[in-house]
Amino acid sequence: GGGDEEGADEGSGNEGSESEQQEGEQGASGEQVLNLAESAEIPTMDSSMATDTIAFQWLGSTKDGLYRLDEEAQAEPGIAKDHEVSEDGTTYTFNLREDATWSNGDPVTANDFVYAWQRAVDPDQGSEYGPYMMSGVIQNAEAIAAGEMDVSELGVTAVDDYTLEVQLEQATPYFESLTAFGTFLPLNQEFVEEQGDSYAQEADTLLSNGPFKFESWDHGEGWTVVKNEDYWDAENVQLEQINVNVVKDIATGVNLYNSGEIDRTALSSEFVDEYRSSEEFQIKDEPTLFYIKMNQEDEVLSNVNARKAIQHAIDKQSMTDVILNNGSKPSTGHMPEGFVTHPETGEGFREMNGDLITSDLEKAKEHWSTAKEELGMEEVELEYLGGDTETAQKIDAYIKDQLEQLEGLTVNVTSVPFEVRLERDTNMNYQLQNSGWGPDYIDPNTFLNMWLTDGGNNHTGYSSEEYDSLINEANTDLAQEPEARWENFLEAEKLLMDDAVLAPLYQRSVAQLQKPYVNGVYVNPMGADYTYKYAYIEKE
Amino acid sequence: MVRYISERLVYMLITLLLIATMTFFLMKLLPGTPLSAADKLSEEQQAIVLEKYGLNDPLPVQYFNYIAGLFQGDLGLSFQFDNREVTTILLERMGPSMTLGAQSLILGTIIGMLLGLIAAIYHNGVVDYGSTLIAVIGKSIPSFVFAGILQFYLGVQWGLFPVALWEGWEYTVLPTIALAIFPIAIAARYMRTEMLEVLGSDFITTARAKGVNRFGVVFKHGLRNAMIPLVTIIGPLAVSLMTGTLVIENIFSVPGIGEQFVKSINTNDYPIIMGTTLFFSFLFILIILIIDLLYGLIDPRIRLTEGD
Amino acid sequence: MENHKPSKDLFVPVDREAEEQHEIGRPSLSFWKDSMLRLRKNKAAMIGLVLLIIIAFMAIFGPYMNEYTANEQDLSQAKVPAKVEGLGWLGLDGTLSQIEEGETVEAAREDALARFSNDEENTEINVLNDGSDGSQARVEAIHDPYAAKDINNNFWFGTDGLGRDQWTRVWEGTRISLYIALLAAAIDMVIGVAYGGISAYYGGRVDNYMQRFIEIITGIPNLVVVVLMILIMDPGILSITIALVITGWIPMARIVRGQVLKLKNQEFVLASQTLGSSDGRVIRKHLVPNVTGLIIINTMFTIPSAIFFEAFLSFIGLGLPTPTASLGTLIDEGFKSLQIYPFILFWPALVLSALMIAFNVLADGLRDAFDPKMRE
Amino acid sequence: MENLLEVNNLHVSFDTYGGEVKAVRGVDFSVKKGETLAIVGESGSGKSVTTKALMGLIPQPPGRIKEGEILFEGKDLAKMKDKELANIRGKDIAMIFQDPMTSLNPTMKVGNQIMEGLIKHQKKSKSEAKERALELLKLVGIPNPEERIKQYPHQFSGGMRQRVVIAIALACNPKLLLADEPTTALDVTIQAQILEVMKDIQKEMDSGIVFITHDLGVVANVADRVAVMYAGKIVEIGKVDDIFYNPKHPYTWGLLGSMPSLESTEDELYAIPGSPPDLLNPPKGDAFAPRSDHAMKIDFEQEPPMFKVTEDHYAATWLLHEHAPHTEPPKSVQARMKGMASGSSEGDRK
Amino acid sequence: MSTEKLLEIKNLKQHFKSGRKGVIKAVDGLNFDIYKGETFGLVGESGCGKSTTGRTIIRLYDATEGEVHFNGEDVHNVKNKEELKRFNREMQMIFQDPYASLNPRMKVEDIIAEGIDVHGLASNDQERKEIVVNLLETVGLNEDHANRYPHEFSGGQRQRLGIARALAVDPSFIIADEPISALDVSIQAQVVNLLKKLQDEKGLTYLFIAHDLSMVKYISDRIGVMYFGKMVELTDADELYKNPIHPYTKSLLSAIPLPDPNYERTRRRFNYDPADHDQSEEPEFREVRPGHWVLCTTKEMEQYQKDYPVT
Ligand SMILES: Nc1ncnc2c1ncn2[C@@H]1O[C@H](COP(=O)(O)OP(=O)(O)OP(=O)(O)O)[C@@H](O)[C@H]1O
Ligand SMILES: Nc1ncnc2c1ncn2[C@@H]1O[C@H](COP(=O)(O)OP(=O)(O)OP(=O)(O)O)[C@@H](O)[C@H]1O
Ligand SMILES: [Mg+2]
Ligand SMILES: [Mg+2]
Repeated sequence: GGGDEEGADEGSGNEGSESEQQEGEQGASGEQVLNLAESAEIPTMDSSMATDTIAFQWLGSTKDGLYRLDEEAQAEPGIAKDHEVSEDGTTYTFNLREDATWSNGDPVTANDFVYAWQRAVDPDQGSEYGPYMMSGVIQNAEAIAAGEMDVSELGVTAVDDYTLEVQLEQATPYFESLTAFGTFLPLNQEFVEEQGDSYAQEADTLLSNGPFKFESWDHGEGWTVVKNEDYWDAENVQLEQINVNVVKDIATGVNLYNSGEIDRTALSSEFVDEYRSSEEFQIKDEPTLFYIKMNQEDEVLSNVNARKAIQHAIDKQSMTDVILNNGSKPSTGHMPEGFVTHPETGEGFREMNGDLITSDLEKAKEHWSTAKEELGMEEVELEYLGGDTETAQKIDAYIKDQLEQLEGLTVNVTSVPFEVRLERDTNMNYQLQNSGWGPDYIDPNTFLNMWLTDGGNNHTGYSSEEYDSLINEANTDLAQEPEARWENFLEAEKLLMDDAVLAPLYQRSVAQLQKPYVNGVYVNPMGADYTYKYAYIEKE
Repeated sequence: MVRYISERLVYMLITLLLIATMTFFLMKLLPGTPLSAADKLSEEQQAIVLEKYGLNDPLPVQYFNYIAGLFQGDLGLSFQFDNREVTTILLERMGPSMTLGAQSLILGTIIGMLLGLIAAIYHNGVVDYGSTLIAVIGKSIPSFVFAGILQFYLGVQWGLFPVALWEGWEYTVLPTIALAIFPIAIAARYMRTEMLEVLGSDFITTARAKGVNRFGVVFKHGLRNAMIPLVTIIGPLAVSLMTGTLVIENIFSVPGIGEQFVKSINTNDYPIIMGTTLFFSFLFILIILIIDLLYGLIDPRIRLTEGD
Repeated sequence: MENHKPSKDLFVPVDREAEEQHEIGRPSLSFWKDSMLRLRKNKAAMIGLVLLIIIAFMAIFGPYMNEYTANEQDLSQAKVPAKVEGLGWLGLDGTLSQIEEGETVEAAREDALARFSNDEENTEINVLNDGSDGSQARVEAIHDPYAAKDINNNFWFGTDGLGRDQWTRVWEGTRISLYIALLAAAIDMVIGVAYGGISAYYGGRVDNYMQRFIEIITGIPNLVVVVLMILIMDPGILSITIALVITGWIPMARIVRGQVLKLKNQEFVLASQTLGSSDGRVIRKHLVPNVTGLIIINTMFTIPSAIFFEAFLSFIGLGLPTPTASLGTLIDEGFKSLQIYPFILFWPALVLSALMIAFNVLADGLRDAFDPKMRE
Repeated sequence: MENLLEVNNLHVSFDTYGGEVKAVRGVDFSVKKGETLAIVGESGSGKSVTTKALMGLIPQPPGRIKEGEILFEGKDLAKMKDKELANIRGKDIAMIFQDPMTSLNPTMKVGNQIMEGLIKHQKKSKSEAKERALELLKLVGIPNPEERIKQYPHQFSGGMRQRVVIAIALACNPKLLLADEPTTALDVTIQAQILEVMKDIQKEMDSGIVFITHDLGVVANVADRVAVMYAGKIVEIGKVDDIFYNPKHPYTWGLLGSMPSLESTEDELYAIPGSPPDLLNPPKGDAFAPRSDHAMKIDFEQEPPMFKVTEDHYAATWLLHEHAPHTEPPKSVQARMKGMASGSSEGDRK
Repeated sequence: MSTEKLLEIKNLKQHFKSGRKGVIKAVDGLNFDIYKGETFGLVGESGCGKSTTGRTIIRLYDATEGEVHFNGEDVHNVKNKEELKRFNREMQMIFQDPYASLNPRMKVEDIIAEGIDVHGLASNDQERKEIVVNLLETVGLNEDHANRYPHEFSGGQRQRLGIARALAVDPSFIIADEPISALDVSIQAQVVNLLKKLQDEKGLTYLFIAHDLSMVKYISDRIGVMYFGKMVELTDADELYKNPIHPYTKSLLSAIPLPDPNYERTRRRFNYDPADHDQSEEPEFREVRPGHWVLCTTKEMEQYQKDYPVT
């Protein structure tokens, strides 16, 4: 996940079925066939190039990395049996299993990882996630990505076929969970190079080493994966086949679900009303946060009271209950609920830090009048940059209305496509901005490090020495001391809220319908949304 | 004839080139980057990635490269679908759109023409008002509303046809009907007006004076003449049906080109936007050419080799 | 042969007055009056006109007819259907109903209740078929969201997902849609008439180049042009209007050109030229008045297409930015809940359809009225 | 000889926005085999409507035959259904229209247009019909019929098109030919050719012809008898010589007087003043009275009956009434009557 | 009729482009003069270039080649706007189609006053109205008609309006392009009489274009016969009818039906075949007899002179 866009929720997980024929053969007889729908075509099956959830979903279903995430989002062995970490936490040595093979029969070796990771940071490859995920983590990744060093200098070496050694820039406590991420999946060098430009373009130009393998891929229409019999853990895979169709419209998804063509579909808030009391209704929580970014280089928003007013002015409960109506929760800080827990006590981050920002119109108004005084303004006009999706527009209309409860404030909403918003964000060409973020690995750092003075995603003009030192300390000196590190993060979040860098809105959930006979699907907080490896169908 | 067509083709090429140029520069005005994870990357990193796509070159160089590519039939590589050739994507997506477009065009014009014919024959009668009403309604109700209703009733409630998806001929039924409404309305209107006009013309009186009966008058003498103006609007209609179907494509989950186009716009996938634009334009010009040739078939007065 | 015996004194010659010979019996009618007379006799067109006037009136005054404003939200009043005092019999009683079938009455009742969040208090259950005849049991649940949400006032068109008054929003949306459409049509008209007129009047090479230009422009499908324009400009009423105009003027230019080409060789134009009239005079006095009818007709057809196109743009997410209401954005919003809260879609769709029908029949009527060929 | 066609008291009206247009208001005439009856009269006087009514080709609505019978070989066409009429049209009665440019279907090959009637009425096979079509084209003087039969109307010149129209009309050897201004749109030279073709054919087939025109020269050329129409009525009818050399109705005088003869002197032409009456509200009495130099009081009160001049010469004008003052035709007409009746003045022309 | 030349036309050519390469030689080298106060008739079959000749003279078209001298000045060389306007006042045109020649959206008053407006001939509305009423009366209509629209008039009345419009600028020369062809026989005489009356009263000169030869003969002093863009014969009206020389003229005359049954019964028609001409040289327009011009070769001229009937 990452820069998230509200509205991506519209249907990320609609499901569809394969042709009638197959249904006759398998679906109806209660065989292990899962029919799903996705809201968009798979953009790429090249793990170096993948950037979005759908790609990571199906990379994750067809490939095993060093580790994968288990039901509790903890790393479980994939290609790696186990690993050792050096004293200083900068050298990881992974022991790979020897029974893993590619679907063409080649063994999966340490070199496959070396090749894949090097490829991901190779500027000639043009990967976006490679440099992002590896820079500052794996040794020399940053320099290589910038074209200043040869790829062979990357801190990853195949000691032998089944031993992989990774050299980190510094101790990275969450590195283990990173290895489950799509960008770190292995690539069969020989095959990839043989396919050249057509690698991963079609079902037959890609290889699988995971629970499923591609059987067919009709671009734009859908694809089918079937159980990979050569998978090292094939005995634990029960599903025979997953049919996926591209379904863009929520109503269509619901109609398909009701006519039995797909086994799961996402619901928009309108449909939730209709299906809320259904047994098939479920809410999938996600650790994705939405919040308002405030540009501190702006005259008005440089005033901390103005920002605080905005933080408190919005009735978030009504927003999640009525507009989103999909189980999303108001967020009160900058760490999702149920995402990370204290390394010792297991207590949740959110619970420990409590509700930092609550809806409180009175407080907001107080801050606002102070702000107006300080600024010497009576009338304030702010531009609010929002997304152009249906949900985003509704939310934005609501927020406009809510913020305008602050006397003298006029909010003008500009709805722009995601790409445009990103560009204006980068150029800090905005005043208020509706933004979202999902984790890239399971560690508080993924939410907090972006507000560093030079954080790649800060773009708010926020710069606090105190904050910077808290985060930097956590990632260097305290990297090996989980508890102290945890404290730093708690501190940092409070500071972030106190400095009113952003106004939290909500933590997203997805409402969906899922047929009762679908079992064993794990929901992941990062990377692939679902794990189907252990899924099975159980019809009466 | 051959000369005429080849002249037209040359002209078409020039037009396409101009269109390519225009869209190319328009594209450069679009805000945003084509990168899908731009928020993750520092500016330097973005620059490196853009380098790979040649987007850091000076504009004239980019333009020259693009046009040069065009002449080799190379529309470039897509950004959102890494490494996939625009040409391949267009070819894949064209199929369903064309199928739906063609089906609905044929269905729509035939039904519409029949409606219009009946209305013209029973001028000012109940049938006339009825068919005019259908035509007006067809023009007035947004196709997506109609599509939603079709899907819900014919698909979900009564189970007559597949609700959505694209897996066989029966899957084309609902979207085709939804799309056909507009051509039905248009064709019916045109047919009625033209037929009435033709029926009032002298040669129809001549035919009747020969003893040709009503049926013969309408079908043997009237139809072909009344169709001439209809042919003119079929061109743009065909193009809009084959390209502008994205709403229907979305609702029925059809992997078509219209939907792809809007997606590309949302992701700043320049090569696909340009490729699609060019392709649409090509289609448009080609259809116009075909229509002009058709004209010659329907109306013998138009000789393509004569005059200009 | 008849056998008349008329009296003899009738056989005296009468003097004719020279004047009499050139008398015209019927009252003088200008072209416009004549056309308007014809239009008035066209029932469908008159209905269209009345409908249009009503809609226009409502677009102007509708939003002020109740105390709500278009953007005022109250989430606690969201998604209630229309309720009008005294019009309950029309279905405007502010209730929702759901019919469910089930194996038993109880099962059906449960399903039906579930639809309304099991709010038994405000839901009335009618058993339509208790299933005793062996068929499925059918139960109708009638839910009163006004009671459930403790709303005391009435919303004439109900409320939307943010609890905004649909009545106000629909008429405001109508106003904006009409505004966009009229503006686009007006600009189309100005550009189209000027372009087509100049192209045809000056003819020759000028015409040739201008026509080639049109061909190229039309070569790009207008969806593409419009979408690109909207992306390049900031979204808003003006940019949508401009986007509509970018290709919208072409049909007008074509029509005017065709007409002017025909007219400029008409003898009355030649006559004016032989009298030494300047080009300007010829255009003003002879060409423009004679294409006016066509221009009006074409404009009448442009307006509904523009309204439609705006709706379409909203539907594909390129419409007006939130929270501005236009018929397009309202329909787009409503469409999402078509299956659950059809009333949110119903009102804007109804107004849009009525508007489209009104414009179309009126335009048809005008065409018949102006077209001398249709004169009977 | 027996009448091929007899029209009695024919009334045709059109219902328009403005009211009822009484286009034909009681017309009687007859046509015999081999005879040509010319109908003249000014524009709008109801000539075309009369002929269309004969064929049942009045557009309905707005038109309708209000009254009267049309006896063709004894059968009343006015009472026939469209289906029955369709069997007579083109077979027994054929029609030639005014405008050769518009009366052929532009999208149908000329040959097919000729063959259509043959296949329908004479149940000919395609090849037989084609034979006959070729014959017909030759008959009307179109060179190269084998080529021409495959062409479309736009490939023909105006004169040739009119010949095709005639060929279509003649295809089934009709007993009665209705020609509605068949040469008005043509050049004099071509007109002359067409008239010759028509006369030749009439001689051959012995058909009756109703020939509508407002060109008195053409009338003089083709007609055996002439009917003069004014405002929906026949105001004078008689043998061609009667009409030209002994006209009785002031309208006929006006018509004749307004044509300069090649000899005519410098004096003014006789012009009928004013303009035709509005058929929406036809005037009371004699419709021509308001424009007549010889109008009498009675003309404005009572409609004149048909007065008999000779056995086959009738005129509807009160001037023929015994009480009427003696009235001479205008000078220019008299001169013409005299000059022409003698037949001498043209002697020296080549 | 004087012998003063009002109009001299020298080698007038008007070619139209047709399609990419085709050229229609609508008028192809005309030479003739029109004298002050006369009526010059121009006849010929449809499409032979009569209207084009008229329109080129009045500068509706720019001549491809040749000169048109009006009162000694070359009309087609005037570039100055004021000069042009002067010509526009001197030379006027009456059109063929009474329905197409009046702007249906204008009131009669404005139609007739157009020339007055363009040339600023009236100082105020009152005067303008007076002139219009005067003109209406001149053409036999009355004041009431001024506020009506053209569609309320019959063909003959419309043609009168057209004449009134032309008269408004007080021209000395009027080109009448088939002014009566579209009219009813009974109305034709009205218009012809009116034209003659105006000529007498105002000393107008007419170029009268028609294909109805009997009318042309009646109204014209001299007549030119055109065939395919060329003048084939030109002479006095009577002379032309009595002694037509060019075979095309003969054929044309022989084809005219006359309203005289006796004559019609005996009339014989001649066919004209251009191929019968002497092909040995380019024909030229020659004066076969004094005042009688024919397009012929030298050989033909001799022949024509020999055949000319001695009177
Ligand atoms: N379809 C119609 N609707 C209304 N009025 C009609 C219709 N057809 C003919 N008329 C009227 O009937 C009258 C007679 O028309 P008709 O065509 O018979 O005249 P005509 O003598 O043939 O004239 P022309 O010489 O111009 O052909 C006219 O006043 C005309 O306006
Ligand atoms: N503006 C034009 N462009 C091209 N060709 C033209 C134009 N005007 C006239 N012609 C052609 O020039 C030729 C002469 O036309 P013109 O109108 O002068 O003939 P006309 O003798 O007046 O015929 P009619 O008796 O039918 O009025 C015709 O072949 C015509 O098609
Ligand atoms: Mg007629
Ligand atoms: Mg002409």
